[in-house]
Amino acid sequence: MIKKTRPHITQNEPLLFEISSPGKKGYQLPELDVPAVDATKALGAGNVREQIEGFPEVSEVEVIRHYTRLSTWNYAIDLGLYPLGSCTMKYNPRINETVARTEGLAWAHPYQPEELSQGAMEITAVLEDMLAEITGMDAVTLQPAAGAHGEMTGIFLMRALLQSQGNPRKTLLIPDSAHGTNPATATMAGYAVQNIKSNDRGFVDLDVLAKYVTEDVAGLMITNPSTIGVFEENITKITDLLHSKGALVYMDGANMNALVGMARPGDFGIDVMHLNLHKTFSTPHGGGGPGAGPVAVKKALEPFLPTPRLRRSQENRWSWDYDRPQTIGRVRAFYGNFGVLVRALAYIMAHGGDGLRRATMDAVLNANYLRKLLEPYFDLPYNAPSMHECVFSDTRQVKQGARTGDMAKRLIDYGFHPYTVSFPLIVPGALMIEPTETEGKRELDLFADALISIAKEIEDDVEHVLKAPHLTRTSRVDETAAARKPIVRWKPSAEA
Amino acid sequence: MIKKTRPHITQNEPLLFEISSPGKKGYQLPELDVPAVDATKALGAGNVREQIEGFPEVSEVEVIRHYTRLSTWNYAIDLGLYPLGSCTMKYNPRINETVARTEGLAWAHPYQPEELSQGAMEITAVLEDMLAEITGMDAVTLQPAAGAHGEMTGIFLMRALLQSQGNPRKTLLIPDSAHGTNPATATMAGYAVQNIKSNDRGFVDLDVLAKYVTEDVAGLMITNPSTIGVFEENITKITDLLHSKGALVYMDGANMNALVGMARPGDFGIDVMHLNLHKTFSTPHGGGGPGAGPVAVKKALEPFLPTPRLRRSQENRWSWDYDRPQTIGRVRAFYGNFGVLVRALAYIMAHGGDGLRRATMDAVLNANYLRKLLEPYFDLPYNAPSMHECVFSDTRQVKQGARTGDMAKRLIDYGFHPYTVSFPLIVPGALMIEPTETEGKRELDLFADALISIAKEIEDDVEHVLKAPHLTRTSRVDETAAARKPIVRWKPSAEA
Amino acid sequence: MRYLPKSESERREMLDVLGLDSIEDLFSHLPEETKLNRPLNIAPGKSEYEIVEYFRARGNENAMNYASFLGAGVYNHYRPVMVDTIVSRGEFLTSYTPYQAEISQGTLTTIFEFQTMMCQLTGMDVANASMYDGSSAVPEAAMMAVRVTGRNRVLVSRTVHPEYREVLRTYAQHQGMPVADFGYVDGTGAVDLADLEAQISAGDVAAVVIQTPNFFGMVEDVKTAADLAHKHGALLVVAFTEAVSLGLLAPPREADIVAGELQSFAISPSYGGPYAGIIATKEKYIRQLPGRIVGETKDTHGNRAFCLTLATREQHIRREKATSNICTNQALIALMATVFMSVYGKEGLRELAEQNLAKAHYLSEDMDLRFRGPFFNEFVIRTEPEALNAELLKHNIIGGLPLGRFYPELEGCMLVCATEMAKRAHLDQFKKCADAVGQPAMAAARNEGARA
Amino acid sequence: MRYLPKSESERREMLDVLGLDSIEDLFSHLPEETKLNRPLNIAPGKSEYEIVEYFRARGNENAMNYASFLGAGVYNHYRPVMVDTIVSRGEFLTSYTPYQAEISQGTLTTIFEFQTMMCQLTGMDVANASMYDGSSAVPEAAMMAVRVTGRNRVLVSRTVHPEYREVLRTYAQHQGMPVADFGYVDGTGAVDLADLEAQISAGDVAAVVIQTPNFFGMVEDVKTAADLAHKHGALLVVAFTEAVSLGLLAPPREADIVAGELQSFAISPSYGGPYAGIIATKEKYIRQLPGRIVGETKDTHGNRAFCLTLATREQHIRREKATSNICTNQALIALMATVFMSVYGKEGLRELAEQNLAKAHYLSEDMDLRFRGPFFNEFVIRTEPEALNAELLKHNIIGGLPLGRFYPELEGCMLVCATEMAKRAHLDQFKKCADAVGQPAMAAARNEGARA
Ligand SMILES: Cc1ncc(COP(=O)(O)O)c(C=O)c1O
Ligand SMILES: Cc1ncc(COP(=O)(O)O)c(C=O)c1O
Repeated sequence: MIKKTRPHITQNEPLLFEISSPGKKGYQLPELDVPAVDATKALGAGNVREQIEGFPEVSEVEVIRHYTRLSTWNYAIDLGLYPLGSCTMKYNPRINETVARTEGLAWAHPYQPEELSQGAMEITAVLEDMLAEITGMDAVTLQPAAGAHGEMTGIFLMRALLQSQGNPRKTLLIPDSAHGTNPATATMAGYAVQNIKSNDRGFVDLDVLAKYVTEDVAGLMITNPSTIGVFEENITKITDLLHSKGALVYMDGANMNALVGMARPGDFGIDVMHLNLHKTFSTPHGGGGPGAGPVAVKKALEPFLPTPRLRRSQENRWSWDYDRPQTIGRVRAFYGNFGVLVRALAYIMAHGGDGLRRATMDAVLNANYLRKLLEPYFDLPYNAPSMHECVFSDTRQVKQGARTGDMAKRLIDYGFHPYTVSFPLIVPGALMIEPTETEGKRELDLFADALISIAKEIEDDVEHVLKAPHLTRTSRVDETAAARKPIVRWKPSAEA
Repeated sequence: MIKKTRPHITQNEPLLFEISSPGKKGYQLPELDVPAVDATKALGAGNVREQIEGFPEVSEVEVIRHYTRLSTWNYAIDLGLYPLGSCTMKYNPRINETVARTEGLAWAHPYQPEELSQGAMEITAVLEDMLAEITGMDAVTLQPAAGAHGEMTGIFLMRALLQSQGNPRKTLLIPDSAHGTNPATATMAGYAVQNIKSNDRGFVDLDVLAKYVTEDVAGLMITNPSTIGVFEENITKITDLLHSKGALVYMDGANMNALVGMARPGDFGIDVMHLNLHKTFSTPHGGGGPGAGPVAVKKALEPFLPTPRLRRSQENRWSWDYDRPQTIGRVRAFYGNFGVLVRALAYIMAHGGDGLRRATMDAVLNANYLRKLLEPYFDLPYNAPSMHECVFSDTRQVKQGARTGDMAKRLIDYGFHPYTVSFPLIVPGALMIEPTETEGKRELDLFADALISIAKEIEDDVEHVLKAPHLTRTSRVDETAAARKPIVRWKPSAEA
Repeated sequence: MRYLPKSESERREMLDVLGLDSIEDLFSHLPEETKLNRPLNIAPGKSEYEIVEYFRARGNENAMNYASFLGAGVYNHYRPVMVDTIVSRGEFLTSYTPYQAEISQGTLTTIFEFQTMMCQLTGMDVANASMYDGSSAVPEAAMMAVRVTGRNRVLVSRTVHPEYREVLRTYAQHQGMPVADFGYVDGTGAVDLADLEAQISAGDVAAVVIQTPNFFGMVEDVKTAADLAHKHGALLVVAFTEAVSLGLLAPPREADIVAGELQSFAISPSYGGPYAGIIATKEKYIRQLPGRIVGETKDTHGNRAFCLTLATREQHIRREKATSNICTNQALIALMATVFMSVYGKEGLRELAEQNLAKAHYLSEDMDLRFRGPFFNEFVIRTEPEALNAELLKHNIIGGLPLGRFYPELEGCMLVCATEMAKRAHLDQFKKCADAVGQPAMAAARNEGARA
Repeated sequence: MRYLPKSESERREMLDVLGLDSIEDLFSHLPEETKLNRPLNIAPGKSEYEIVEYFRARGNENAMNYASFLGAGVYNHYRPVMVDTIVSRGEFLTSYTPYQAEISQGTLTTIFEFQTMMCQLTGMDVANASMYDGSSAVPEAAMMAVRVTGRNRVLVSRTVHPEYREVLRTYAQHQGMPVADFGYVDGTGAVDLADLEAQISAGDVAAVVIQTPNFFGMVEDVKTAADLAHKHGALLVVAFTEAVSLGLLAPPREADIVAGELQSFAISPSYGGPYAGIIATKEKYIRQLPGRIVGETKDTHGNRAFCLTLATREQHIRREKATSNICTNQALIALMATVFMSVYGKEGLRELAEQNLAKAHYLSEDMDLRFRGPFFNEFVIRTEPEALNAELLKHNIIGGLPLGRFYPELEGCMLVCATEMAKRAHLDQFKKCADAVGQPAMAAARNEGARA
C-alpha cells in the first residue's frame, strides 16, 4: 500500500525557447548615464556579433512560472528521505543560505585589498582549524572545488612529497570497492592503478594487500568506512604496512559522516584525505553541485599545499602567502568555493563539537535501524557491522525477475528517492542505503515499509514493478535512446 | 483534451500535531547572558502556565518538509493564470519582496524617533502623492489595512463631513451588483442600505437612482467599472445627481486595474474611494492577505482623515501630526500596513507612469480577447463593452445539468484556477473572468480552449464534469458537512 | 515592460481577433470627460537595480544598527530563517483566499493548524484565521460581545494599548456602542477593579476589555476581572499585544473572547505593519466570530480535507447583516506566526518567554519602578525620558517610550522593554545612562544645585 | 539539536528494535586505538541568531559599500532578484545530480536549456553542464585536445588569466603534457602570432589556448589564431572570463573548444567562488567532453523527457579511463546563469554588453592606455597603481588590479574594469584621482621636482 503519496495535477511547460517571442522582455537596465558607444567603431565590425540566434525572449512572469513549474517535477531533500548511499543527502539548513548571502561576504572580490578582506580570511582560517581538529590532521587547504578535485590535489601532494624524497613511484593501490573518481584521479596524477580485491567480509584483505605493497607503490587510496559502510577493522595495520614501505595512505573522506566526533583519520595513520563539505557538512547539492573538497594533510605534506596559504601577522592580520617554493601549484583560481565554505562553517557552528558527535551517532543509528528492518527481506552480502549506510544485494529479487534498478523505480511511486543503484561494484545488484541523521523514525519506517511492500509486489506481480514508476508525470525514461543519437541542445523545429 | 497538466506524485503529510514527539526541537536560543529568573517568584504561581497542552514539538527538517509538502497542494499565480474576477490576481514581482525586507525598513519600530524614521515617512509621503495623482484626488490616507477597511474609513469620512454640515443622513445607496463588503460597511457606519437595481445593460439606471436620491441619502457606493466589468456610461451624470442633493459618492476602487492611466475617479466626480494595493498594485495575496486599502479623498474630506497625518517642516523633515481636531480617529494602530505600501511603491516605480497605462491597456485587451473567444460558447448576459473582466452566465450549460461551480471544478483538472463563481449576484450563475495584464497570449488561449472543451464535455458526458476535479490529490470537498458540525481545531484522537 | 508578457506581434494578433486597430479602441466608449488626456505625472519605469537602491537609501535614513528598548505593542524578537523560507514559496505567497478547496489544501491545512495553536495558547475553544491586527481585533471582539449579549456599552481599561483604545472608539462611534474607560491602580499599574465595578453596575455593559500583560507590562488578574464582568452579565474580552508572554503566562481561560496581536511571532516591526490579529472564543460563540474560519471535512474519496466554513457569518453571503465587513485578512502574516510556533514549539516558546522575563528583570534591577507587581518583558520607570533617550542615542541605543504622550499623569515615566535580543552589554549601558540621567526630581535637584 | 529530528524516546524505540542499550554500542567494534576519546575541541552549538551575527561581523570586516573597478576574471554585475528566487526553491536547491530521471525532470530540463544557450552564445555545437570554474575548464579543455589529437604539447598565451595558466600547469604536470607560454604584442596587448607560429612549428602541439577578451581586456583575433593552430594540426581552445562580452562580441566559432567562466551571469563574486565553468565544442568531439551532459529522449508514453547521457565518458563508468575525474560540478550555479540568461534574453544581453562597453570607454577617455586596440569592459592604464588605489580608497572606491604582480614588465600598469554597475560619479572620481596621481614617469618627475 502506498502511504506516502497521492497523485495531483502538475503543470506542463514547454522549453524556454518554445515560449519565446520577439520583443518580450524580462529585464530593464538603468538608463545609461554616459554616452553610448558605437560598438562597430569601438570593436571593429568583424568583432561584433549578429543577434544571438535562438536566444530566448520572455517576460519576468514567464521566467518565474517556467522555473517554478519545472521545479515541481523534481524530488528533493525538502520533500523527503533521499537515501542515496555514499552521497550523504542530509538536511541543508536554510540559515546557511542566509549567511552565505551576507553582503560583505557575497560581494567580496577576490582581489580586493587584504586589509578589506579580513573577515573572509578569518572565516577561511577558522574553518581550516576546525576541519583539522575534526580529521586529526595538521593542515588543511580549502581550495579544491569538490571531492574529486580534492583527490587530485591530495594525490599530487603525495606525489610531490615522494618526488622530494627522490622517487614519485608508479602505482596507486585502490580497493575494488572504491568510487570511480579514485582511479580516474590516479590517472590524472600519472599513476597506474592496481585494484585490490576485498575479502569476503568486505574488508581490505591484509594478506592480499601485503603482496602488492612494493617500492613501486606510491600509496593506497582507501575509503573508510568503505563504500559498503563498514569500518576497516585493520585500518591501523594497513596504514602501518604502507608506511613501512615508504608509501602513503590517502583516505577518500566521502564517508566521514560515520566518523565525525567518534574517530579521526589522523589518529589511525592517514596521511592525506579530502572531505566533501557538500556531504558531511550539509552544503546543498543543488542538483549536482557546487561542492567543496578540502584536503587535510599531515605535517610532512604541508609544504606542498596549493598556493596561496593564509598567514597571520603579529598584529593578527591575515595575508595570503604566495611564496611557497615546494607548492604543487594552484588547483583553481582564487581561494576555493568560499560561499560553500561559509555554509559549512555555519553548519559546524550550529552543531558545535558535541552536536557533530550526536549527528554521527544518529546517522549510524538510522542506517542500522533500516538494516535491521530490511534484513529479513533482502540479501545482505556483507554482514560486518554497518556504520552510516547499509548495502543489500538484489539476488533474491533477481530470481523473481526484478533488479535493484527496478525496485528503485518502484520506490519512486512510494514517494521516495531511490537508494544508490548498482554501486559499489563488489556487490551484485547493490541497494546502497544511506539515510543520514536528519531523518526521523517516521520517515524511516515508511521507507522500510515501502521496500518491503515492493519485495512482496515482486512475488505477486513482478510486471508491475518492472514498469514502474506509474505515478509520475514522466514514466520510465529511455536512456539508451538518448545515448544512441544524442540530442543535447534544442533546435527550432524547422531546422530539426 | 487536457494540454496543460499531467498527474504526478505529491507527498502526503499529517498535521504538525501528528508528527510531534516530546523533546524534538526546531529551535535554539542564544545562551542566556543574564541570571535566569524564577518565573513563579517573579510572576506568582497562579500566573504561570502549565505546559501548552498539545503544542507541537518538531525539528527543523520536519518544519521545512511539512510546509514544503503542504505548499505543493496549492495553486498559485506562480503556477499559472488565476482569473478570479474582481480579485486582480496579477504577477507579484519578487523585487518587491526584496525591498520590503530592506533592513532599515523591515526593522523600523513605529515608535522610534521621527528623526530616525525619515526614510519610512518619505516612502509613505511619496506613495500618497502617487496615489493622489493616479486617482485624481486631493489627499490620501494609507492607514486602512484592506479594501473593506478602506470602505469603512471612507464612509466614516463621508459621515463626518455630512455631520459637520449638520446632518449625517440615514441611507447609503448601493447597486445590487456591489461586493458584499459595501453593504456590510454601511452597517458599521450606522447607515441603512438601499439597494439599487441595475438596468438590463448592467448599468446603474439613472431614473431609478433619481427616485432614491433624497435628502436622507448620505451617498452612493458605486463600483466603477462595475463588478460586471463595464464602465458606468453615465458616471458624471450620476455623481452630479448625488451632489445636487448634497450627497456624496464613494467609489469602490477594486476595479482600478481597468482605469489607471486612462481615467481618474477624481475627474468624474468621485468624492472618496479606496484602492486595493493587493489587487491593482500587485502586492501578493498570500492566501488571503495582507492587503492595504488606502483611501483617497477630495479636499473637503481631508480634515477628517485618520490621525496621524504626515507633515513636512521647512527643513524638509517629516513629522507625524496628531493634532487634527476634526479627525474620525484612528482606524488601526500605527500608520498602516507599511510593508505592503513599500511593495506597492516599488511596483509603481517599476512601471512608471507610462508603464502603468500600458498595463491597464493590456489588462483590458486580455479580458476582451477572452470574451471574444468564449462568447460563442457561453451566455453573455450583459453585452456592454468589457473593461478588465468579462462575466458570462451558465444558463446554456445549466440546461444540460452543469452549473458554473461544476465548470469551475473541472477547470482545475485542466490546470487552471477557476474564475470567480456566482458573483456578481445580478448574473445568474456567473462566470466572472479577470485575466489581468500579466498573462500572455499562450496562457489565455489555453484557458479559452479549456473552457470550450468543458462546454463540449457537458454536452457529451455531463456526469464527468459534475464529479470534477478528477486529477487532484483531493477530490471534491464536502463543504456542507464542514459547516454542519464544525471541526475547527485539531484534537488528539483519544479526546475525539 | 518586464511585467507585461506580450510582444507587439502578439498584441497585434489579439487585436486582429477582436477586429480592432489599437488597444485604445477598447477605451473609446468611455465618456470623453472621464478620460485622462495627459500622461500620469509619474517618472518613467525604473530598473530593479535602481529600485533596490532607492529603498536602501530610504532604509539608511531610518535607524540602522541600533539596539532598542521599545516595546509598547511592537516587539523586537528574532525571526527564524525558516519563516521567510516558507512564506517566500510562490505556492503560499501568490495564492488567493482558499475558496477552491481542491487546489488550496496547503493554505487550508496551515490555517487549521494556526487555529489549533491559537486555541492551545489562549485556552479558548475556537479561533478565527486572522484580523488586520490587534488594534482592530479589539473592536471586532467588542462588537461580537454586543451581538452575543444584546447589550451596548463597552468598558475598556486604561491599561489597554492607547492606540487600540483609539481604534475601538473609531469603530464604535456609529454603532450605538458607547465606550468608556476605567482606571488603573496607581501603585500597581493594574486595572482598578473598584472603578470597573462602579461603572459596570450602571448596567447594559456588553464587554469589559482588559489587556495582559497590559500596556505597562503588568500581568493582570484575569480571573477576578472575569468574575466581575460575568456577575454583571458582561463578557470579558482579554487583549494581548505580546504573544510571547503566552509561552509562560497562564492563558486567559476565564475570558469569553481573546483578541490579540501576533507581531511577536516572527513578524517584522516594519514601521507598524503588516501584522496579524486574531480573535479566539468559546465554542458557543463561534457563529458570532468575524473573519475566516477553516473547518475539517472529507473529500468524495473519504480523504481528510479542509475548507472555509461558516461563511454565513461573512459579508459575501450576509452583506449588511454580516458579523463584520472584513474580507482580505492577514493570511500570509498568520502563516509567519504559524511557522514561528512550529519552529519554537512547546519547549521553545517557554524558554523564549523565560529569556524575555530574565532580560527584563535584569534590566529592572535597581531601577526606579513606577509600578509594583508582576511584569513580563516590559515595565515603567521614573526618569527624565527625553534626557535619557538622548543619552542612549549617543550609544546607538533607542530607549523606551515616554509615557506622557499617552498618560499625562505619567509624565516623567518611560515604558521600557527587553526581549531575548537585548544583549547584556546594552542592558548595562541602559542602566548606566538611566543612573546618570536620574529621575525628574533628582534632575531638578541637580539643576537647583547647579544654579546655587 | 534542531537538525536532528528525533526525540529520546524515539531513539530508545529504535535501539530496542536493534536490541542495544545505547548508540555507542554501534561503535564498539571500532578498534580502540582509532577512537577519539575526548570531545572535539569545537565550541558548543550556536543559535541561528548568533550565527547570523558572527557572519555579519565578518562581512563588516570586509569591504562594505565601496564602488569597485576590479575585474580580472570576476565582474561586478547586477544579480536579478529572480535568480535567488528560483535557486532558493528547495526542489532545485536540495536535489542531487539527476540520476533518477523520472523525478528530476525539472533539473534536467534546465540543464538542457543551459546547454542550448551555451551553444547559442559560443557558436559551438555542444556544451557540457558545468566544470568547477573557468580556471579548471581550461586544463580540462587542453586535456580534451590531447585526447582528440593524440599530441601532447599545449601552448598558452600570456594574455590568458595568469591564475588560469597556473592551474593549467598544475593539472598538466603529471600527464606528460608540457605547457609553454607564448607572448603578446607590446603595442596591442593581443597575442603575438609570430611567437605562436614559432613555437607551434616545433610540432606535437595539441592545443593553442587564447582568451578573448583577454586578461588585459583586449579583443583577440580568434580567426587568425584558429587558422594558425589548424594549419599545424592543433586545436584552438578559446577561453573567456567575461561572459557578458558574448552579448556583443562575435562568438568564437572558429575555435574547436571554448572553455569559460560564467561568474558574470548573476553569480556573486563571493571572494572567489563558487562559480561555474563550461566547455563547449564541436559535435564531433562530444565523446571527449568531460562532465555531465543531458540529452533529449522519450518516456514509455512517448512524452519528451531528458536524462543524463553519454555516461561512458565519465569516471563512474570508465574509472581510470574516464575523460576526467569530475563528479560533483556546479549545477546550482549553472542554474543561476540559466535564469540570468532567461531574464536578460536576446536583447537584454546585448544592451547589457553595450552598457559595459560604454562605461569602460567613457572611463578610458583621456586615460593613458597601455595598449591600443579594441577592448570590452576592461583595459590597462599606466599609472602609479599603489598610489592611485590608496587615493581611491579615500573616496570609498576600490581601484583596479596592479599588474606588476603577474607581469613584471607591466609594473606601473593597472587593469581597470567598468561594468553597468559603475556610476558616472564614480567614473569621474576615478579619472580625477588618476589624473592627480599621474603616471610613474610623471610621479617620478614630481618627486624630482619636490626634491629639487
Ligand atoms: C566515495 C566517494 N568518493 C568520491 C566522490 C567524489 O566526490 P565529488 O562528487 O565531490 O567530486 C564521491 C561522491 O560523489 C563518493 O561517494
Ligand atoms: C469589488 C470589491 N470590493 C471590495 C472588496 C474588498 O476588499 P478587501 O478584500 O481588500 O477588503 C473586494 C475584494 O475582495 C472587491 O472585489
